[in-house]
Amino acid sequence: MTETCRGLASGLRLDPGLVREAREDARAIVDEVLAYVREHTTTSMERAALRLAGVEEVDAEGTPLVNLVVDRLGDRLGHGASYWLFNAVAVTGREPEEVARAVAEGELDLGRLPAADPARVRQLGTGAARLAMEAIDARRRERDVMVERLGQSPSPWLYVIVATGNIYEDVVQARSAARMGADVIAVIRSTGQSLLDYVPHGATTEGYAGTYATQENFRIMRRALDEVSEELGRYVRQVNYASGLCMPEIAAMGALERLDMMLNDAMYGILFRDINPRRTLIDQYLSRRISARAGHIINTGEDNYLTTDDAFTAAHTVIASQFINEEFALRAGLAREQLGLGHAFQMDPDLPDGLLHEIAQAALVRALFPGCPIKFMPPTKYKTGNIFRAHLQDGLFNLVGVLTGQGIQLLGMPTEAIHTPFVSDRYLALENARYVMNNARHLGEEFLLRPDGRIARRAREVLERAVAMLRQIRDIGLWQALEEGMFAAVRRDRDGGKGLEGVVAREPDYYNPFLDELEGGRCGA
Amino acid sequence: MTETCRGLASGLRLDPGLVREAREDARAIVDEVLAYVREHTTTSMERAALRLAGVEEVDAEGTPLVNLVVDRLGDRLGHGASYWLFNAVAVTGREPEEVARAVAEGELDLGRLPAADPARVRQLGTGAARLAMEAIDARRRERDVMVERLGQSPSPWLYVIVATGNIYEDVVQARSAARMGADVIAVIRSTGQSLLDYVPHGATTEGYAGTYATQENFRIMRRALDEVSEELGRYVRQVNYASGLCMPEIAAMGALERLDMMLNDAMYGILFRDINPRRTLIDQYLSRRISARAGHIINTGEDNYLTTDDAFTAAHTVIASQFINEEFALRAGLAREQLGLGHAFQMDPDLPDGLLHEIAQAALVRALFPGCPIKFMPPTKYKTGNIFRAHLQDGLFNLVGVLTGQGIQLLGMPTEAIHTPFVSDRYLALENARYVMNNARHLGEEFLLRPDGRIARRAREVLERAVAMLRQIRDIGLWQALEEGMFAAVRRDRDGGKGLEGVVAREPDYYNPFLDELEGGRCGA
Amino acid sequence: MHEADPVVRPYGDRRDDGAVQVSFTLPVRAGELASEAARALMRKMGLASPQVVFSRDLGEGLTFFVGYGRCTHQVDLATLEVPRLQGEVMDFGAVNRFVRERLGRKVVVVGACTGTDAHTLGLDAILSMKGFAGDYGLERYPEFRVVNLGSQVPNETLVARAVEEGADAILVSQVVTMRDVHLANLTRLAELLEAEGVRERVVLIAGGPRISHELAVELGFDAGFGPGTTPSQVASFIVKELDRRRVTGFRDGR
Amino acid sequence: MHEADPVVRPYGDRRDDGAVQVSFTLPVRAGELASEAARALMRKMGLASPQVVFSRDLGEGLTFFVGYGRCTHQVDLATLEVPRLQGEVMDFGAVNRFVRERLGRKVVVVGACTGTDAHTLGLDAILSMKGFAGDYGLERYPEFRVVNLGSQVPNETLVARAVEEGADAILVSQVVTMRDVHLANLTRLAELLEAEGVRERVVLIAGGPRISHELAVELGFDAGFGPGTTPSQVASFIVKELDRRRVTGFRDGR
Ligand code: B12
Ligand code: B12
Ligand SMILES: Cc1ncc(COP(=O)(O)O)c(C=O)c1O
Ligand SMILES: Cc1ncc(COP(=O)(O)O)c(C=O)c1O
Repeated sequence: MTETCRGLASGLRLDPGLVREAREDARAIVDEVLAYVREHTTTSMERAALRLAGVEEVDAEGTPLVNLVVDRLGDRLGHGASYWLFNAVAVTGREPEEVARAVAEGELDLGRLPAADPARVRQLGTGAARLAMEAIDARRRERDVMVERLGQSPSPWLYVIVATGNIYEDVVQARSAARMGADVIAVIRSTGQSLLDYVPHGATTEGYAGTYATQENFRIMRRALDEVSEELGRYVRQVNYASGLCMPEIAAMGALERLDMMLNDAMYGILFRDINPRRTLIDQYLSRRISARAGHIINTGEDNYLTTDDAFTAAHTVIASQFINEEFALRAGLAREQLGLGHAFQMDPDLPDGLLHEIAQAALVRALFPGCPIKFMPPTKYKTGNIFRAHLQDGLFNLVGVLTGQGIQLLGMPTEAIHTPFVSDRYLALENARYVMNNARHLGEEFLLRPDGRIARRAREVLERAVAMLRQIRDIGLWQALEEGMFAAVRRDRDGGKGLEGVVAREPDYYNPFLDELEGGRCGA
Repeated sequence: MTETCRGLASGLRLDPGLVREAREDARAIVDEVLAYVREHTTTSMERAALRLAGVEEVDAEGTPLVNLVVDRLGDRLGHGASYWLFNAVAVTGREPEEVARAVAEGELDLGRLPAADPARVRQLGTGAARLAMEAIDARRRERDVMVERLGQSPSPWLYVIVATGNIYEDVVQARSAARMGADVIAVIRSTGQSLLDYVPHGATTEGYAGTYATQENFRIMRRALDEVSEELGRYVRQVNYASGLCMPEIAAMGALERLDMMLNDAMYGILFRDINPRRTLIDQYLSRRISARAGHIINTGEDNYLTTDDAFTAAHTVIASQFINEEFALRAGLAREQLGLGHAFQMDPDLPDGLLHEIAQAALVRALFPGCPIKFMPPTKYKTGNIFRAHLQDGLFNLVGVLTGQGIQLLGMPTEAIHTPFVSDRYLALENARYVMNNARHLGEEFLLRPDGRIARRAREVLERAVAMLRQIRDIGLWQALEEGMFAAVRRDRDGGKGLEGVVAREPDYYNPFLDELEGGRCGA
Repeated sequence: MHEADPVVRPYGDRRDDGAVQVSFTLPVRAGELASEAARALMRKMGLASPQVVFSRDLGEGLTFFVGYGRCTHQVDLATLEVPRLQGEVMDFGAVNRFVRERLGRKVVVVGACTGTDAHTLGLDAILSMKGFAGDYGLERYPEFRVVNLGSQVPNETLVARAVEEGADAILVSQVVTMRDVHLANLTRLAELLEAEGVRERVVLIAGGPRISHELAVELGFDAGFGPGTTPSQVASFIVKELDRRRVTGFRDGR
Repeated sequence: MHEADPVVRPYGDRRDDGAVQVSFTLPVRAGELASEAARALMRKMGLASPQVVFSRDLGEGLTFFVGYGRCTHQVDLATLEVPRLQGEVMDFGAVNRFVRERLGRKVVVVGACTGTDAHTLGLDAILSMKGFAGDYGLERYPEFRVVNLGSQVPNETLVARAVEEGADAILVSQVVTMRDVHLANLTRLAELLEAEGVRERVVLIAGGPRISHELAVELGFDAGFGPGTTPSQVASFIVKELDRRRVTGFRDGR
């Protein structure tokens, strides 16, 4: 991979000054947002803290206890749910989950309890946070050991989705996919889950075009993939989605259940789910802190821009956004090896020399973010019900993936325009990728790009436009950029969208021992 | 195309000394064969002469008059059927076709007629030959005018086969294909025709996995393609097969009916139809003389070697054979622009870096034969009933075709392993080619090959082995090489196979005004 | 071709050869039994000489098949009922003229992607300024007022808003169809409008890649628009339907 | 999976969802009528909720369709009869030992690609030294004598030669199947052997990519071998069949 990207990338002749400028602008843009983030919390951030404290259950109606506790706290949330929880633990001597259940049953009112000795509360909080960290660290070590013992595929890793809506059927499909060569299995979420302001509970069998992300579902799939990993002698990775109104909670669940990757984009929820920008930008920070600790590879969502905007004319918006996502990620403590920055193969198949443009973009992303795995998304927008041509589009996509040395290849499906994948579609997709990549494994090492060619010129032009865009965003700020529709051709008001009511200013005595542990004193600096 | 091949080919760093050596060896090999050819004729060569003299009909049983005449001549054939024919014309004053019919009906015995004034016979023969040349030249001009007026596609031309067995159904499929983008339509012959020692007559509707090559079928298809060419404003080419026991006759028919390409290989009939080597090597010479005059592009059949032998280990046999076919062709008066030398994309799809080897071979062929259109044949051998993967194999094939600047791309079919193409298979194949080639049109200009890379090294190695093989053939002679199974892993004895009985030594007074006109004094020199 | 003979059969490489390709997965491990099961299924589908040309074990006791056979069924075109939407599509200029001349007031349309569906591109293609395939969207029509509620709109919200805006037409997009969620969702909307007593007052339209006019009508809609729909087709339908109702007195007016 | 329930239906992304993909061409110009015809045909095939997901006019009044539907048919595995060739395949060593110990003489086989078929690779895979997929061909078996007549052999020639060589087994390859030419050809061979009175004296075997054991038996052959056949499978069958005939006295011997 390194040789490959050196090969093609060196021919691009990118201006290092421009790249430096891009990173400086991204830093300034993110600085402004993080200043805001540091002064606020959200309902989901607090619920995540409670989850890390061990509160996982639901009440009789199926409402998660963490939601009930946070809702009851109302105005008091600005002090941090952890403060109220550990105060109650200190006062009642009960475990966090018992406290939460008592609150849910109306038996306990956290705000009315006497204030315990602050040092005692902090001691309990810190103790719980350290336990949580240990649990996360243990899962991370578990992964390291398994990978070491079983090994893993060379990149690009083959990533497929399962989306039956039924976790047990998902397991069948995931095992079949793994046997046919999949390295990474993502369980797509049911439509609508990202707008739920709580995380559903238990094993679920009734999602639409996806399966609910629940902690129990995570466990069921983890167990199945571990079994099949052992059987195959190759570690098979599990993915879920930390976007939507519950970003930090799902990241926490993913950390506790040893998921390996999380979809996690700083702006996806804003742009594609119309979630309030403030809410999302606060939530993404904690969720990434958790993923950083858990050793998740995060996948960003710039690929989605090209479903609403045009891949040729909006190519630079992907690059600009990647610089921003990168900066947000680094500031949340993620290492470069954890950054699966997303982009996609979405040029109009009728575009003359479209493949050259795809290669230009893929090589550019590879060149700009060395050390990051990079997640390459397949053609979807221009797929039709012509499953034969669709299979071919995926073939060229796979070729570009291996040619340019992408890290994670999300496989396209011949039936993309028709339905969520059948088990046989996944077989065809995996066969496609294995065939093309095996056949072209070292192709990237064979060629030198002509520095004056169409590919190199296109890549340089896209970079220039991305840098100009970042400069502009730096001037007006990210909030304003979102309002002006600079990403994905979608406009989002900083005070519009869903979930703003969940944003709460932190009080001066805001207490969150989990965040403290995760930040280790380096608060997004 | 030129730019492209210069691009990739220059990186191959071929040794010009080796290439020169290859051509010298090919010349020596062909010299020996042509010395033999010049001393012999064949039944089919004589029948072709009669056809050029205007004898096209059949008797009541459907036996072509040319066969009846030649058969009746028996031993006398060594003087040339033309001598006997024009002697009869001189004596009886009848037209050639009437003479032939009279012979067929037993009414006339050519050998028993009085000998007319030799000058008169020659005058009649030369006159008839000149008329034939004019007819051929007129068809050639017709083509030139249509191409000039209607235009044609840039290379690679998209070439598809029709093979319904019924010429009228073939027409439907050919027109459909032309509308969907085909540049070249080949009507595949029925199984078995190549071993018939006569050419069937009239419109036919009952072939198996192909349609009989008859002069009437040629006309029917020509008319249909001319119509659709006018409609589309693009000249659509017609192809048939001049292999088998009737090579020169079919070439003559193709010349008279304005076919644009003829499959015509010096050795295909020997290797793949077990036709006697002497017979084939004589027949190919006249057939090529005719195609040279008619402006046919000939397509050689080295691609077939890779169906019986392995594409990786036998790659050099293709190159060696191309040098021989080239030399035979040039010596028969064909121009380089008429040489569609054949090769194929037939590596095992499971071969790691197989695509690199395909590129190496395709670039090598392009580099060795500049100015020749080059016909690239699709994967067939490793196709299975998995029509989805098959479509993808064709996609990579199309990519290599456009990347390396091939001239004529015979499109693969998703159902290659199942049946001769359905009308919808042809649609998918054409869509595949148009999509891939449009998307990658200028890809070949973007890259410089690394001279120390796998592709360049492989190409040089194949060339070295081809040159070594030619050297060996030069030493032992082509007859012996065929006996040792040096091509396609098939052994053929110079005195074995079908059709040897049709080989006749030319008498010192051998007379063939058609050959004379075609050679214009340059007899294979 | 069918002008001659209204009875048609599949055509592979020759008229009426019946050639059909199928692929499917069966819950049987690959092998002779599985292939025979595949052939048996093809026979039940009416495919004579069924051939399994490819099979692949997918693990988990599942096998994928590709097959070909000769279909013994035929279709008589003369017996088919094809519900057609309308005769003629007017262009941008003609639609606006039609509204000015025959309706004499602005047409109000309210659109939404309902339920949990967040695929807005299809609806935007019809409603947004930019439109689709070079054809302007309804927002650009001077004689239309467009309210685009965007994605994941509950049916209740849509109905309330339509009433509030005095909508002449409601445009619903449904793209996610897994487990027929779109059918349930569209049916619910029609019922809700009925219950609110406003069904008759609006032109009710559904659209999406798996929506056909036939299906929409079956679900109680006035029209359905599938893949490749252009805004002017939709605009033409709306204004003609409004005119028809005006003339026939179908709609009680406001 | 079927151990539990012998009745199976297609599986798309869930047990028994019946998902089937089809493609075919109809002689109708593309349009609503054509798509409805395609759906009607799919309904006749027993596909519920038929969807045309793609259609393309191919010119000449033909339209290509890709469709999906939910198959309403099911197959009961318990009712399927799968003609099986034999229990167990012996390897090279075992076959030769078997011949030496139980037959006590060399086995003579004559093979050919008959009619106009020139596809020799399949037959060569079985007969030649090299064999197929790492499995030696019959020529390499010390206890076999192989006469390979190659391509385009008339049935008459094959029969004459088999008699002349005193063949124990005749091996015919048929690859070209267009218009069922292979069926006609194989049937003719069986009849010819019958007419010559030698049918009982030989083990008669057909092979090729579209040949199944079932089909071969139907045509009057003793066995048929399809794609992926290895030489040792064929050798095992021949020697066991010869032994069976010896024991049961089926073959009159020479
Ligand atoms: C773009 C896209 C997205 C974008 C949507 C962006 C946006 N703002 O719309 C993003 C990336 C966000 C997305 C997300 C998801 N998607 Co999506 N997506 C697509 C994709 C690639 C293209 C759809 C599209 O926009 N087509 C272009 C438009 C213009 O075409 P159209 O919708 O057919 O519209 C035309 C006509 O149908 C008609 N029309 C449409 N609506 C209306 C309405 C009216 C009133 C009228 C008159 C006409 C009309 O006119 C339009 C113009 O001609 C398809 C795959 C494909 N190639 O089709 C999958 C697809 C639709 N998505 C799918 C799924 C499952 C999802 C997710 C649910 C996955 C998940 N679990 O996370 C998510 C969540 C979305 C949600 N909650 O609904 C599935 C649906 C499967 C099914 N049949 O149920 C598909 C088919 C992909 C797949 N094979 O899995 N998706
Ligand atoms: C190689 C090949 C050729 C070569 C043949 C070289 C040779 N010496 O054999 C050449 C290039 C010469 C050729 C020519 C033609 N071919 Co061809 N060819 C193929 C190809 C690509 C592969 C076939 C093959 O060799 N497979 C490898 C062998 C090992 O597999 P197999 O035959 O299945 O054999 C195995 C089993 O079936 C079994 N088996 C086979 N025979 C026997 C016999 C016995 C006794 C036993 C026990 C077992 C057995 O064991 C074998 C090992 O497992 C196929 C397409 C494809 N991918 O399948 C087309 C294909 C077979 N050819 C086809 C056609 C039409 C032709 C032509 C007639 C075209 C034409 N009109 O010019 C010509 C003429 C040939 C003729 N007169 O028969 C069609 C047949 C269509 C049909 N179903 O009717 C095919 C399917 C291509 C297509 N889609 O059009 N062909
Ligand atoms: C970053 C990111 N998050 C989430 C999703 C999935 O959507 P949802 O959050 O609605 O489940 C996507 C889309 O593929 C994505 O790219
Ligand atoms: C040169 C050449 N001639 C002829 C043929 C066709 O075979 P036949 O001559 O048997 O029709 C081929 C095969 O594709 C070929 O390559």
